[in-house]
Amino acid sequence: MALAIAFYLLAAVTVGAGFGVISSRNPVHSVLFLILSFFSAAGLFVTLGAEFLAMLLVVVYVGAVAVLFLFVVMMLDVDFAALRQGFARYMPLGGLVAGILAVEMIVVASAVATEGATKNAPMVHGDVSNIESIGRVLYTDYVYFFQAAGLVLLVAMIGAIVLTLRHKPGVRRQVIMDQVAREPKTGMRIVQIKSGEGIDQ
Amino acid sequence: MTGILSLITYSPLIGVAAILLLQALRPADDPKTINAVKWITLVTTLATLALSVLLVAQYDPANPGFQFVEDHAWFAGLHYRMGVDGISILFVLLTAFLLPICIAASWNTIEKRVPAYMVCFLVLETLVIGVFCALDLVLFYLFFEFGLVPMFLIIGIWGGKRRVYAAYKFFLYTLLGSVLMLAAILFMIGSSGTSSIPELMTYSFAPEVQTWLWLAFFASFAVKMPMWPVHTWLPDAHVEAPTAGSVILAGILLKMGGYGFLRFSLPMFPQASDYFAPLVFALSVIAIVYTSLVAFRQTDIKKLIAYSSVAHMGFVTMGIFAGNALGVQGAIFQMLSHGVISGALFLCVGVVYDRMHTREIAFYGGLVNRMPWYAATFMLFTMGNVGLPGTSGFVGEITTMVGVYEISTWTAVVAATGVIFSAVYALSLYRRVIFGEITNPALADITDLDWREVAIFAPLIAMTLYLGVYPAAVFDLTQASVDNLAAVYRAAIGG
Amino acid sequence: MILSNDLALAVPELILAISALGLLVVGAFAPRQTGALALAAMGALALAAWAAAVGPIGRGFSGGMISDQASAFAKVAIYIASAVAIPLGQKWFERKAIRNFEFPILILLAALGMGMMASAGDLISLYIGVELHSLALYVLAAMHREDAKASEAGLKYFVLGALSSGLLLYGSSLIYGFAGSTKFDDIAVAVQAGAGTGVLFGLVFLICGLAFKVSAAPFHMWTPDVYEGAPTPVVAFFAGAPKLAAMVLLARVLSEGFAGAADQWRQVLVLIALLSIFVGAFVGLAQTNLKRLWAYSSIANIGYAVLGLAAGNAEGMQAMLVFMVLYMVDVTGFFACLTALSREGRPMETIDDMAGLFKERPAIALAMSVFSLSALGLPPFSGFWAKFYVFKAAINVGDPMIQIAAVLGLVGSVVAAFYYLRLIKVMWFDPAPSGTDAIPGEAKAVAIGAALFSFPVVLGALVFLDPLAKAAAAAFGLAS
Amino acid sequence: MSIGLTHYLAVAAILFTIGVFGIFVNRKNIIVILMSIELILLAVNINLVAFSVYLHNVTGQIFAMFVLTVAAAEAAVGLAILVTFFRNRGDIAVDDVSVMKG
Repeated sequence: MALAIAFYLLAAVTVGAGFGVISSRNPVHSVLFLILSFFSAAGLFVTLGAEFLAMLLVVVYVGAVAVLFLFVVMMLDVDFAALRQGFARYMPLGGLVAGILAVEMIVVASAVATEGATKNAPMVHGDVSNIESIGRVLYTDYVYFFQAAGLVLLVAMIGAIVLTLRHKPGVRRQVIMDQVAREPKTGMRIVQIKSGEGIDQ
Repeated sequence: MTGILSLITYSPLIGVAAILLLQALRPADDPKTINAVKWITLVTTLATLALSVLLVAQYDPANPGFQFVEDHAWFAGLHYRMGVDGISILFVLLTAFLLPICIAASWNTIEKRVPAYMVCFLVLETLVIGVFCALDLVLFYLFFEFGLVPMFLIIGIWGGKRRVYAAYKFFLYTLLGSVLMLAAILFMIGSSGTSSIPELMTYSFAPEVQTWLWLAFFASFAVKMPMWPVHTWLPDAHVEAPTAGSVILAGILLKMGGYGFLRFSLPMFPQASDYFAPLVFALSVIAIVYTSLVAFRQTDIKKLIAYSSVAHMGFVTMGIFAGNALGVQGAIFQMLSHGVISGALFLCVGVVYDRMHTREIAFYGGLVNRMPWYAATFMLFTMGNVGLPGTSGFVGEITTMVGVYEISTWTAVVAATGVIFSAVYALSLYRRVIFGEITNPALADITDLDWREVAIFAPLIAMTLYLGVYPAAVFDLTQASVDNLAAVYRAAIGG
Repeated sequence: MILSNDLALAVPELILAISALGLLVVGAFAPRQTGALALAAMGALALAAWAAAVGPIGRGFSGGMISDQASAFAKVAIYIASAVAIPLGQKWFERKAIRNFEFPILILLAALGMGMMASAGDLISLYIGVELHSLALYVLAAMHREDAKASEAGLKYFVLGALSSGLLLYGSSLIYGFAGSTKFDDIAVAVQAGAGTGVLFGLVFLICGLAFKVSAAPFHMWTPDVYEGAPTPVVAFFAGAPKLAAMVLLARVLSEGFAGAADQWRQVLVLIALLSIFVGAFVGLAQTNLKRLWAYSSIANIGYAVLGLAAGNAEGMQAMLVFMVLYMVDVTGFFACLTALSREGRPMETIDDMAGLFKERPAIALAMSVFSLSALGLPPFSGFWAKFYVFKAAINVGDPMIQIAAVLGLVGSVVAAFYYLRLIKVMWFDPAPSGTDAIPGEAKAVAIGAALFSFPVVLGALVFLDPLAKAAAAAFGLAS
Repeated sequence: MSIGLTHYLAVAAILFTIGVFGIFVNRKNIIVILMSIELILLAVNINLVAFSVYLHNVTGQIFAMFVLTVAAAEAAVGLAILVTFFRNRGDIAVDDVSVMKG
């Protein structure tokens, strides 16, 4: 019973916050709703017994992705009200279509649940912990994907740098190599100054 | 002698290579280079002609099958197969015969982009000869379809005022017809497991399948012929094309349709051909009568001759689908004769067009006073077009009609009235252009044929008369193959 | 699990991954050596192509990776296309005074992702392969970052691409839920036992996601805008190789995972194919920008490839493979021509810009004509042979639905003929306004090489390509 | 009142629909579109984890981890492209993706 209450509460918050993401006027609010949605989805994962994924969701999404969004929203100086012009116009019909679509999707998903391999299997927790079972296969059976996922992150990193990094001209940077390699011979120049003439530079 | 067909087919490409090399080595716009390009082209086409004559000399008329066969495995089960029989060999010769004439006819009239023009003609020659020699469905389609491109360029670059419209119309009409043929070809390869034309000639498709295949091939060849009502691209193409382009178009490209009917429709889909023969007869008769009437009302000389081509092609389709030896013989003869005569007529138009730059019939009149030799030449070909005994036109029409008469009396009778119509429009054209007094002051100092034009017309005149008085030259070559074709066809439809 | 066996299968991927990482380090320290880096990347791709061609056959990483004739065929083609894209793009960016050493590295990683797609044996490797190459492509599309059009193109590409991966993933999750496994083999077993609506729904989502990637209608909306905005050499790259990879992937999912539901997915594919052919043909008529025109042309051409897939037998798969390779050469060549052309520093992009090109740049004009005629499917150019294979497969499949679709497709190709002819007409018939700029060597080399391949080399090349594609198609394990 | 697999799938389906819907109603606001895509991926993750638990098969959770990883990468690239776009235009409004633009 407690589980049911938890489920309905978390599910309601997840869906409600999801709707908040797409409907709020201020994108900062959208981001906050997104965080809320992810947080309660993490709660749903806990009710399922997937604690590790729940933690990961919070760490990766709330910790990284949502903050990135927040950062960009704050950084870009955009008149967001103007961007929402089409919203009211699309809302009624779009809402109707979306409602029908959602019902259909639920029907389909429940069809998979009933006709697929799961066939009303009861919920049980194994004797190994969730994180251990994941770890066991992740680094053995799925090592290929694991490495490839690393490359995906590398591409994202290269991409973000290529697209946004700008070297401002005229900024003097610290070159540590040059500093370390500096010796008295190269670091000092002894200049004989004739009296009364000064130096050029 | 194996390999001679490939040699003939690709020999024009040697000329192309020489032209490209010359272009790369010498300044392109230099008149000397241009002149050299023309000579290279002429020599190449003459060499091809010599090879074709050699081919005909080596051909064994008693053998109804394919000769000089080449067969090399290619990919995906396709083969590179070439060969000629009595039906195709004369078309090879006709092509090789007309090409040097076309080149000579364009000698001074083409001023811009001469090398590209010559390359187009040489490539076209390769492709047309390839069509007649190919013994593999896909190879045939390659040559058949690619022929569109050089012709598209010839009309589109060197044509008249509305050349772009005409070029588009030509290309798209023909393309639409031939994609349906492609579908049929693919189906035939899939269901019979071979793409060899000789093998497919003995393969029998189920009758209901034949119907669809026949229609698909018909769509392509009827446009190419062209048959009424899909002929409308032809007058536009002729009017806009340069003179040599018209000669090629009327003299050779139209024959690809008739050749296709003979090569594919009759032997491969005999039941369907028999089933659809009344339809073809009806369309042919309409073509003969209707387009003759339309031709009569034209004010443009070239358009008039173009419509007369459609009418003459009506005889060809009629003869082919009569399906007996006489009809087919007549159709082949008619195609050859029309190739020579209509080509010559377009050249006649070209002669006055080059001088006056108009093709309006009303502009001319009384040319006989200034151009007696031209008048005589034009007279001969007009007579040939009408089908006067002694010219090749007569032999073709009479043989066809006798052949058709055996199968369908009414068709032959109505077609015979078409001959009368053709006499009316052709002679009226001749009268309006040649006879009478010169009323148009612009014609006051028009000159007669020069030696180059005489040289162009001489072989055409000779050919028209030779075939007119000695048709056996053709019939002897085609006899065995045509008899065989007709016999197989008759046996297949149970008649 | 014997790791060394698995690693032997992944040698091409390892070569690419290691060289990408190595070059990144080298580039970080010597960012000015773009030429050497590009050469090294091309070398790595060539090496990987060789390794893929001669590599062992089998399944590794507990079924996640399949190395067979099909994947080898696709990988060799993809790696070669990627190698060609490097000099085209590198020089182009240099001419725009953008020197970034990351370009060849991103191409390497994209090629790696496409290779993963070609040998995916699991929904997870499918997804990661798709994402790896897509992310690299999004970045490449927006890489000309001072150009507003390029970044807009990148953004649109990204948004619709991300949406499509979302669809793909949702479908994957349903399939996983149904089959209880993400491996294609296990899915095949579950589907054989009976496929209900749920899993078919998942499959449709998956097909939609991949249809986005290959720009098949009705998921083609991004294509014209992205082609128009993205840097031309990048378009030359992503109009070819990624589509081949996605098509091979689609073929693999359908033939290995869902062979049991062939009747259902064939209907979906026929619909997609016909829509693509007609959208590509009709909407293309209204285009004036060459890049948009070729976007629609590519939509139509993908329709033909999908039609080959819809035939659903080994012959159809072979047709699709031959089609994609021949089309890839065509499209690369065409966009190489476009990168080559500019007037007074302004790129020539509209059809009217091409006026009189034959007179000024006969070689490029001839090459572009060859590509156009080839895309139109006129014999004897490579495009004809591509369509020849597809229609032969579709007509012989014996299913009236597909036969009718094939005939309709042929008619659609006649409609498309209008716009290819218009291009040729403008190049050959119209007078030239003013001179064009000098043509960069690498673009010219690629253009002429591709044109020569389209005709006449293709006549000989098919002799070798045909049996290779046949073996590759046989690897999908469908009846012929 | 026991909570079964279907309940979780229903939540995922609703979230997925909200995500798709969000993309179509916020056509000009790219940031919200990116967030909608994140919602779609979240829906996928709920599906995967729920299936995984009910199947006693850890693959689904692994898949979800990869989805998470890739989603983070995708967000980074998407926002980077958005930033370049903003720098060029000074705005983030994108013209509607045109279907028939000439």
